[in-house]
Amino acid sequence: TPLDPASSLPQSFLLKCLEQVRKIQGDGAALQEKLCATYKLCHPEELVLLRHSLGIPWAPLSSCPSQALQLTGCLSQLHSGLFLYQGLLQALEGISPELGPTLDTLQLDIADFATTIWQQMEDLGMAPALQPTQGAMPAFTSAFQRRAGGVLVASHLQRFLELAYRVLRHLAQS
Amino acid sequence: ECGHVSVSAPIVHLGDPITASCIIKQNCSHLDLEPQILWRLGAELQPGGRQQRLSDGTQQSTITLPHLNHTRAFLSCCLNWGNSLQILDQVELRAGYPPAIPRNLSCLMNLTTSSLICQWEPGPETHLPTSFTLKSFKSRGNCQTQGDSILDCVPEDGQSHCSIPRRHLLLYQNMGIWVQAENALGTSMSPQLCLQPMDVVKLEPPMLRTMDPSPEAAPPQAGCLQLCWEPWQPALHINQKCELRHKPQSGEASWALVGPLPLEALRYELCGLLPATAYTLQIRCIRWPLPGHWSNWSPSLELRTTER
Amino acid sequence: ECGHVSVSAPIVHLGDPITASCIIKQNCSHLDLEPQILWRLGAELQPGGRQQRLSDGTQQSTITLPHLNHTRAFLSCCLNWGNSLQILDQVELRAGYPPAIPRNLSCLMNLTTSSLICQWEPGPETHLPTSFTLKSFKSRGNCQTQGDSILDCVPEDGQSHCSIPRRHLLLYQNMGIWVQAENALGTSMSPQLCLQPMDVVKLEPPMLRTMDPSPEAAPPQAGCLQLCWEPWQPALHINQKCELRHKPQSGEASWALVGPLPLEALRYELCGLLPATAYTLQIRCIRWPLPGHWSNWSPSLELRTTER
Repeated sequence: TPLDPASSLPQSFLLKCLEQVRKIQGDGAALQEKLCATYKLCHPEELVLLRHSLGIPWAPLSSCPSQALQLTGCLSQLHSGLFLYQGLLQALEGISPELGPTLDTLQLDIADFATTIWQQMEDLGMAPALQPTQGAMPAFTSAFQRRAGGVLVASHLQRFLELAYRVLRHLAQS
Repeated sequence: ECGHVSVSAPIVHLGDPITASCIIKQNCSHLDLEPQILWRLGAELQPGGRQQRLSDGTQQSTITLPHLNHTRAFLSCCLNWGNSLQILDQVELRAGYPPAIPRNLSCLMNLTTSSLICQWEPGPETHLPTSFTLKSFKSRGNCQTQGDSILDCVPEDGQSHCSIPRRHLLLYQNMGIWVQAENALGTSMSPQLCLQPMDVVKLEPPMLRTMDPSPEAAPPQAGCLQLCWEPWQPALHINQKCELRHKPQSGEASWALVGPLPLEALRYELCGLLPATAYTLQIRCIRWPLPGHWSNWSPSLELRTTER
Repeated sequence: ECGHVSVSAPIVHLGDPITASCIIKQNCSHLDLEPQILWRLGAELQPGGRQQRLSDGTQQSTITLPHLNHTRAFLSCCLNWGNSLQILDQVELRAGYPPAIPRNLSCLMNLTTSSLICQWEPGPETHLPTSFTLKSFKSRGNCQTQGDSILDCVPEDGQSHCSIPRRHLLLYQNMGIWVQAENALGTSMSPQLCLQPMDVVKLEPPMLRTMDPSPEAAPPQAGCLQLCWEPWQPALHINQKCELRHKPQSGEASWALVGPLPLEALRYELCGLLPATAYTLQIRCIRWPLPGHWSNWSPSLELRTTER
């Protein structure tokens, strides 16, 4: 039975999560701006065909909509999604010297946020026994594919974070 | 080797005694059956050497310096040869103090360099080569249980601060931090801090600005000022509350406080002031509702209220 | 991979033409039998792509940009899909110039850092990553024959000077030195210098001082000045000759030169000057009789001659 979401999550945890989401959204926007300014890769809509061939997955947050929030499932999907994006960003390594530092910051902030979620799940006794393991990642075989992959991963990440932010804000305010 | 000096301990507490002995082998002393061994500390001859002839013909002299008051000195074993003093061997002596407990350890998270910068007071001079190391570990609880340890942070020579780079930090998790000082005479450790880097963020204040006169906006009423402020960019993602302080430029009035105020204001009207008076204004912010430190007060903005 | 771009050469002379071709495999184009391939340079669509269907069903478009005037741009192979432009591949184009011959190579031996510092003018901007390397070799003769080569000296990014440390130098032997500049479009080399480090020592001038009034010394006669100078310490071992210049502080008189003078003067009396006049004095030295460069003139010393 889904736990009553509001009561079981400490307010400080929710406020930290909101702060971390805002930071990662900022990092993601910085990556998108640089990809657009330097490589004129500004619109994910121009890379739909490439996305099919690269096979860049989406991270589901289906347990999180406020009308049917299932806390354990939602936190677990939140953590798995962050874990997926860590892997995708890792696969983009060597994207370009100009973008290296921005990518590093994004990865570190996502890893921090994933740790915050995982520890809260452990504190609530909801955490699975084993940490998730990374599935197969798309193979970016050229500099262009890494940049285009960067645009696609960043846009997926922003949409994922937007959903997460709404859920967390709903929990923080209820 | 003709002569050889050995000491009880080359490094002692300042003022402590030190005992040395010098062996002169027989094959060296063929010059003189009973060579008189002399001791020299720095440039001064030291009386009190007790000399004896060992069974194998070796000459041995032992000396005890009751109080070594030099932080660094060289003790030489010498020999009178003809009418000149001959130095046969020499040992470096050092004296000082064990490191005091480093005090006032404090840390700030610098958002511009994304590093945790800790500083401390090293305590009195030890006169000995003393190494300081900032040690830390990640911790789930309140630092009672030690998680993964973080790479030691070694400050640059003689510095009393060290900077832990972002990649070694978990910004939202507790970490235990302390300073260890070590030299030949001992080791000391500061009390341990337990903090989350994000809770010790060093915020910069917003930038106060006057309002650009614009046709649409109504001019400020008498006794009011119009201003705005822009948040400090690197901390945009951090919820903060701010407070404004103001006082007339002339006279001895103390600061008046206004708050809590939002992190950003595109247009703010401050009223209840004396008309036709020049005011000094400053603003500062603090992370809120999550824990944090107040930023410094911003640079002053000077504004004048209109006539009645 | 759905689409693939290949170019004649990714780096060309600025303004030169560049030809690229894009291949779209059949399995990608299942979306549309005859997909129309479009080219985009930066954000602008480029007309003039010639498209053809190859025997294996692959679509190929070739485009020639007559003049590449961007020093750095991205050429994208795109496809109309539904009503959206789809980017399939992209290649980075760069245009610039081969490196000009580095000019005005000059070297000075710095006695304080004990290193040979060479500088040059890199020439006009090439718009391409261009590496400069200071190359040198030891030589017995006058650098016609190449002896052991000395470690390449690579300047810091964007700098036009490099410093060869003492341990790589034979101070009193000829060495051949030149600068090599290299980028994707070519390599160029400066004319070669042939010098002995000690012959290009950068001397600092002595320090001019007024004489301390002393009972024994006779006061200066009218129209004379008494002064002294101390040599620059790091060059004490170098025989030098010096020269002094002086002129009245006011008026338009030009410098008068006095020399040759010794490297050091504990007491020097300069006569033949106007009485009761304030003079400015400076000194400089040169390695002598061995070759060398003049030092700069020393800071001025201001002195006044006595009344008649």
